Amino acid sequence: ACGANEAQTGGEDGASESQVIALLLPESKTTRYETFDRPLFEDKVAELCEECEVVYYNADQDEAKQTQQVDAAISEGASVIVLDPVNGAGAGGMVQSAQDAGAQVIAYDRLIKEADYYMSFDNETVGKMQAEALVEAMGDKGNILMLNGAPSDPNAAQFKAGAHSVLDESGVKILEEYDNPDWSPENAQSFVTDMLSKYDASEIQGVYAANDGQAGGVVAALTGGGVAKDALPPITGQDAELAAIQRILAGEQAMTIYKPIPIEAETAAEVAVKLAQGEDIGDTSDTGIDQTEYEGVTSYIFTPIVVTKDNVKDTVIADGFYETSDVCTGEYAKACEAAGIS
Amino acid sequence: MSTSDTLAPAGESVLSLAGVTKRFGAVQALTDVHLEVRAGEVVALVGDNGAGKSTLVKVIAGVYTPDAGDINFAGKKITVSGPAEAQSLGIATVFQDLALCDNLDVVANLFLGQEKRVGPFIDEVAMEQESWRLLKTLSAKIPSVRIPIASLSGGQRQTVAIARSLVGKPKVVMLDEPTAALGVAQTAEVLNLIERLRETGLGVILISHNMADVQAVADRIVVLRLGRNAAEFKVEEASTEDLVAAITGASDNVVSARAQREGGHHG
Amino acid sequence: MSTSDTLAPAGESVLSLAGVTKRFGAVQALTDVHLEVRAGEVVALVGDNGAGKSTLVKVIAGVYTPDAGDINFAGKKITVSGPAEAQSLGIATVFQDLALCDNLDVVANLFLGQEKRVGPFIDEVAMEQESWRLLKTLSAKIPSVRIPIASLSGGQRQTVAIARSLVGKPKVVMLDEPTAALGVAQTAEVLNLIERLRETGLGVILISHNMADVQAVADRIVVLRLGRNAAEFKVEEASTEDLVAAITGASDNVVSARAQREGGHHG
Amino acid sequence: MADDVTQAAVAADLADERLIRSQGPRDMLRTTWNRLKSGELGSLPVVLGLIVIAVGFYAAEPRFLSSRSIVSITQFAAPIGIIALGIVLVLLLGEIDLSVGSVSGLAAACAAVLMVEKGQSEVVAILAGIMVGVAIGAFYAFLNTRLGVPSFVFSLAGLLGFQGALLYVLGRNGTINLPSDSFLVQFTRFEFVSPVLSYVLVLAIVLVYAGSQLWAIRQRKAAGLSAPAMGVVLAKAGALLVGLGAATYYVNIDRGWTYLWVFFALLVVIMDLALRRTRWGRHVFAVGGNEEAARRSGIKVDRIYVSVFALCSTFAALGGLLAAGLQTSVSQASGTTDTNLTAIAAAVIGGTSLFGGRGSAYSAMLGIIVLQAIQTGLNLVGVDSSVRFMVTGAVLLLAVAIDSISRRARASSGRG
Amino acid sequence: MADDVTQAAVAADLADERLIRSQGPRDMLRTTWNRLKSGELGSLPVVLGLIVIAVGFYAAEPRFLSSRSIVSITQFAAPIGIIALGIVLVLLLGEIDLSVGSVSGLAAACAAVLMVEKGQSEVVAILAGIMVGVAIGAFYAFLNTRLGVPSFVFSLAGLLGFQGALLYVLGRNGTINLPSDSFLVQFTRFEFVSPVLSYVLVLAIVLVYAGSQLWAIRQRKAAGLSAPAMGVVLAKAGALLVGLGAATYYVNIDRGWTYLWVFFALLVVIMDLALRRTRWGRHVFAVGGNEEAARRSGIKVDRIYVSVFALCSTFAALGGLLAAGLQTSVSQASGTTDTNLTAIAAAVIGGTSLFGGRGSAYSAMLGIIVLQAIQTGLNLVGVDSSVRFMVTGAVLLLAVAIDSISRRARASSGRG
Ligand SMILES: Nc1ncnc2c1ncn2[C@@H]1O[C@H](COP(=O)(O)OP(=O)(O)OP(=O)(O)O)[C@@H](O)[C@H]1O
Ligand SMILES: Nc1ncnc2c1ncn2[C@@H]1O[C@H](COP(=O)(O)OP(=O)(O)OP(=O)(O)O)[C@@H](O)[C@H]1O
Ligand SMILES: [Mg+2]
Ligand SMILES: [Mg+2]
Repeated sequence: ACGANEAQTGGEDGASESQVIALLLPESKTTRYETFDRPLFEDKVAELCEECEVVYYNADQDEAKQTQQVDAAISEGASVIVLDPVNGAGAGGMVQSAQDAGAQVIAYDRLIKEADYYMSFDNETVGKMQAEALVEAMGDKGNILMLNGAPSDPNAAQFKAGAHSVLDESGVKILEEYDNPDWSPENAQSFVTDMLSKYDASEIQGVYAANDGQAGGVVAALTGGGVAKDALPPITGQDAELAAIQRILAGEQAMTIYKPIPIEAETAAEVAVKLAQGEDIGDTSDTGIDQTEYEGVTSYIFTPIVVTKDNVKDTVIADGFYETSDVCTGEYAKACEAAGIS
Repeated sequence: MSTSDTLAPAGESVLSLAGVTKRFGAVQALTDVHLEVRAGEVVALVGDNGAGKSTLVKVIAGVYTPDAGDINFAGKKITVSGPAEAQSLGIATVFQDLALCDNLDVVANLFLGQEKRVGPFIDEVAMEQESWRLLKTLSAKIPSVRIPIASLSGGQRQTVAIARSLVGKPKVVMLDEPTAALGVAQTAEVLNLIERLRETGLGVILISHNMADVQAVADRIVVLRLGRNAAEFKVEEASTEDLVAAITGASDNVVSARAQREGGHHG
Repeated sequence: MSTSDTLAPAGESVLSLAGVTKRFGAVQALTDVHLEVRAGEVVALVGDNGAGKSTLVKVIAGVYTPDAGDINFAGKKITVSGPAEAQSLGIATVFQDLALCDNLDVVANLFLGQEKRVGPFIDEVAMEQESWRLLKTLSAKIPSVRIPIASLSGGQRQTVAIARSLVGKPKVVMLDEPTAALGVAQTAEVLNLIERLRETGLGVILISHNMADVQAVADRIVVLRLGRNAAEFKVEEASTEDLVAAITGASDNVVSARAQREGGHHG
Repeated sequence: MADDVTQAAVAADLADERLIRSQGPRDMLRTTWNRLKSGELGSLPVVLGLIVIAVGFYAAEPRFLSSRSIVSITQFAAPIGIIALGIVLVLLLGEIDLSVGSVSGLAAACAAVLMVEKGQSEVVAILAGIMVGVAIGAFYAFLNTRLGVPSFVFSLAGLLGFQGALLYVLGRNGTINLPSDSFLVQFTRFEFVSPVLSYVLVLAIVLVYAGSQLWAIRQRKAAGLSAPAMGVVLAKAGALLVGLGAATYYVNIDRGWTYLWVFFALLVVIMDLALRRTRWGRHVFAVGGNEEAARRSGIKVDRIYVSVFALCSTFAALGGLLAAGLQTSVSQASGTTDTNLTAIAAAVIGGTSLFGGRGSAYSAMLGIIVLQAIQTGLNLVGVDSSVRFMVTGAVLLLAVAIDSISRRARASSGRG
Repeated sequence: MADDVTQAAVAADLADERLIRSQGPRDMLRTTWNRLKSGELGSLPVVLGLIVIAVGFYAAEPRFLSSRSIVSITQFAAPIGIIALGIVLVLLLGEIDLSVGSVSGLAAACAAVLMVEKGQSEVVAILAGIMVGVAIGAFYAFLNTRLGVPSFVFSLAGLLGFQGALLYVLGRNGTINLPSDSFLVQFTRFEFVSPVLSYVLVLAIVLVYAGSQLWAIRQRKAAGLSAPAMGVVLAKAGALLVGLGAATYYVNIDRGWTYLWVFFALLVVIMDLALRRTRWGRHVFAVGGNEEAARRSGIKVDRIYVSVFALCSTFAALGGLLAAGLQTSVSQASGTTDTNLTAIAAAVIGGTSLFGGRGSAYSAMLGIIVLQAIQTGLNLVGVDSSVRFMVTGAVLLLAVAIDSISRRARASSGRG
């Protein structure tokens, strides 16, 4: 195995300057990670540091796999590990392995209390913003169905907690609550369809759906249950999926949560490069985010944006998150026009 | 037809059945069957295909539970709840459908359920040695005892099944068509074996379609027809023609017709 | 030992093998075997257990590919790549290990691969009717043809397997111990059947351990021993003692010993 | 012989004197009871399990048995039911296909991309989706018959590989919404059989059933074989008429039968006919029961494998397309989650053996109804997710345990 | 007779003249080659597949074969390997257990709650976790042997039910972190065999192997049976010494063998001995090969089922505890994701048949190493998820296809 063990004794080909930064993302079922986070992060690192190498891993929503990937990153000689944990609460062990091997850990997008740095849109805040938007759209009264994420996904619990903190205080009544076993649109659809056997469609004045996938299932169920497309109750979402943006334009979904990923990815890249090169990271990042303290971790907290029909143009389109041509296909062309997108 | 009481030779009754009945779905396989075997006696059970012989054997061996009827073993009424119990009573059986484990080798099959051990482990060497000895007494032509049973010829498999019944210390041995697939030499060995078993005082139930073999070794011949007792003979009293007539239920049957034709042909 | 040329009766050679060799792992099952069958001839293949008879049959039937050797069928050299091809050539086989589908009923097994049809559908009624006819010619004692094969007795299964070979129009029929599990009446029917097959000009290969049956229907007897041709007899020339000696490879064997003892005993 | 005289009067297949004859309704009932006890009544016990489930959920939430709820159970059961139909086929051969979920997702994704992003017509897109299934099945068959790779392994590889292909095909945008006026969406979601047509259909089914039975009786009598009594056949047809009619009346209170369900039912009936009444089907059972015996009978075993694997993947693709229509979109999660397990479980719960040679097309339908009913019931009752998982497991066990215990009751060599 | 003279000189098991004898190394090689061709060499082809995988990934990324990477492959393979060991047992009976993932998660959760929230000692917690496995296995055995529920069904119910129980046990807090000084965490993550001890172990293993072989030779000779030549045994022992020694040297470049892996290897060896050399193991194979024959041989079949299901669930629980230690936490997702499929796949890829009666304890080890190597390799190469899934599928297929093709080559009745 000639060459196999070289990484452990230093860099490659004698270029001892080379720095390895590891990026570990949690899953591939949601588009954002491989479509946005990874390329944005890699591009930014390349821009800031020529001799830096990014190694990338995706854990496919499997904690055990991620544990092992941290180990692999260490064997690749990573000095900074940017870790978006499958389960932030249980990621302490991974952080410790990394720190024992002399690497610094940036908790990316999801909090790890043991990490050196943390940067994210806060999950509970996301849940709150969804709930607030829903309550507002319903005029603080009426009945809703609540569809949460997978009970086996710890992040889902945080969204759920955030949303409850608002909903429970409001005038909105939760008719039924459902923890979707795997976030899947199918389950969301069959749940809501079954609810339509239990309640009349008119009794449902709003739906909290934790993410856009489920929102799609909810829309399909309601329209399949005889609710006209223009009479749909407000439905929430999260992730700003393309399909959700289209639904928002068409008036089928009330809102989604857009996390401007560029700022998050680029801040992470900046901090990672500085750490790798042993530079000082300062109080404010070059991307303009102030350092704060969150749960005892040095943090950069970004504000998520609520996307509704009114601000699609100024958010996802303006940021180049989606091209107009992606959004305004076929039957959505008219809606685009109405929203002033062309 | 005469009752078994008048026919039975000397020796204790080790096994006796009365009124045994068994049905499978819409088929009445056994109706009110009785049978008795004494120590040191070879009882041949004959009958046409589907007469119920194997079913009877399986009832005795605990494979099937009879729908009705009594089984007495060594004078006591028993209910055989499973093959393990029949074996522990001392009933060894060679089934017609052999019942060997195709994935195991010859040695493992021979000693299945009665493995020799040293400490917690199986004593392979002792078992292999004993296997060769057992197979040799039956003139088995098996090239290796370390190949899976699946790759043996029909007769080789049957020899293994017969050898199995000699492992352990049975009181009654039931052989369901043991010589069907055997070569001439092996058949002769099995007939010798049956005679040896009788001499050591065991009760033997032999099922066979070969009247010559039956007449050669049996003491008493019980005929089943369509699931019922049809006749019973002492071997000295039974001619081949009588037996065939009792089995087929008619004295002018295809067998006698053939015999006549052959006789005319060759004779 | 004499070559087949001098022995063969009149009739075209339908099947001839030369130099057939087959090994399984460390066991040499067949070594340089030759065999010839002519139209209207019954060739008996005899030999001890494990002599290689069934292996030879399976080679001809396309189940095994021989390691060496030629097979000629109706004068042409052929390579049988699988059982389907052997069947389409006109070779029908009753295997010793029967090869029936336990989950299918009697009718389905009888016509497997040769189902009668009306339009796209199987003609169950015609097949059932024909089944009863076939089974009756063999004196089968099968209560219902609509039960799965698994619940038949050994002899009933064998009867079904034999009846199968009569479906279709074969040129050569190979019967591997067809009467092993059969009752006396059914055995007689099968021997009659073999004679009928010969009369219609088919070549028949019969494997059996029953010398009386062999001598009753065969024209020629080929003896295999330990995977090699050991001897060949015209049936008129062969005494039972000669046959047994050729099979076991010794004239003072357990069979003759038993015969002597019996003779002494009874006679 | 005396026997011959009676034999002439008795049908050929009832001549054996060991047969316990059943004449008259009393005997019929007894025979049926005996068959039930001996585990020969196939799916009846699972139906009993289903009834227990229905009663239980009805007690907890009466709307479980509402017309609307039953319509949506059937509607949502259909796409995975179609996938389960393919699974039944591979299980009959004693093989397995773990990749039906991924294949269904991939087929739907291909169709959606062609239709929405590449601007192809819907017909082309649907055909392409189905062709994906056919091609995958053919590839599987090649791996199995030529290279001898076990089906567990290649379908496991397919499960992963085609999930990757799904992600690749969907590309960076992820979810694709199907146009709401597309045929797939309309057919799966909004097409209901009109009341009049539905009653006509019921009548037609009953007539075809009765007709074919009566024809069979005539044939059998003509061939000198026993035949069921005319009265029995008519009674069965009557029961069918009442059963189907009542169900139709009940679902017509809501929107009526969906065409999606009718399509699924039609596929089940066709596959049932193909399996029980054609040569191909007979050979599938033969290969599944004893492959070597089938080969020696001259059956081209490889062809059976090819056809079965191809059909299974094709059904998977078809099910995936319909699921996408029902959901109006295709996403990275399409077909990946529980689809495999649900489809296999449906086939097994319906009574198809994992070991080959035993099962029926109806098992796919029965099994998926059981699973869908449990899910709907739990949705309506509305419990915590931990309780939901536990209850799903318990109810599933209950549904099948009734079946098992009834089979168990047969006095035989034990586990048989 | 002439035969008898020679027979006295030849061992009893080599007397048959049809046996092709192999004496001398030349014959040995030829015999080995023949056995390889006829598919009798068990796991060798999968090992070849593993080598192909290793070479491939090494070419793409040399660090794949680095000492560190190999240490972590073995470390992470161990917990699921232990679960796969239980799966091997149920597969040997021709049964299946789909619930090992849920059981492993539940056991870990119970232990974690007892330890962290209820303040019990670690020993109590671990024992309780293992008891959860034992209890579940006993319950399964009851369902199977008394009620006759098929294992596919009850383990599917268990898959769902015990996942619910996991959620219930963890309660609303979800993730529980294990104390980093706990034995489980320390043992699974930080305990490495010291270099000296590791060489001592290697030597001990080789000596035990050679000793037992030589003893067997003596026994066989004494019994008049053939025995392998002394030289061959010594050569094999030498090869073992060199192989193990070299591997040990190589992993010692990094941290050395983990105790976790050594523990797994020990379990595999114990199970292998239990399966091949004890009565119980013989009976497991017998029941898996032909249950009816086993029953008729007087084997208490039910007891075999009870022991196997109990062992399988116990191994699952044990694997779950170790996985939790390695991960330092238990969460709602513990054991839920791919655990079941990975464990079953490992057993099957390693060469254990899904249909019972064929397999070995080593297949769990071999299979999990193949799977873990593929995963690590792809981690190191670092590609998009879509590519990663596709490559995983392809590599898996490749690894097993080599095996299949080699078996295929045996000239026999076709698919045999
Ligand atoms: N498990 C079963 N299920 C249904 N029917 C069965 C079963 N076992 C046997 N039978 C039926 O019972 C009858 C008697 O079968 P049995 O095997 O006892 O016959 P046998 O006398 O041994 O015949 P043979 O001489 O052919 O071996 C047959 O008609 C057979 O079809
Ligand atoms: N598939 C196989 N694998 C390995 N060995 C085999 C296989 N088939 C047959 N053999 C061996 O080949 C030899 C010949 O077997 P074959 O079945 O041809 O014997 P046979 O003459 O038919 O014997 P019988 O009279 O007992 O039926 C036997 O020693 C057997 O062990
Ligand atoms: Mg019998
Ligand atoms: Mg043979």
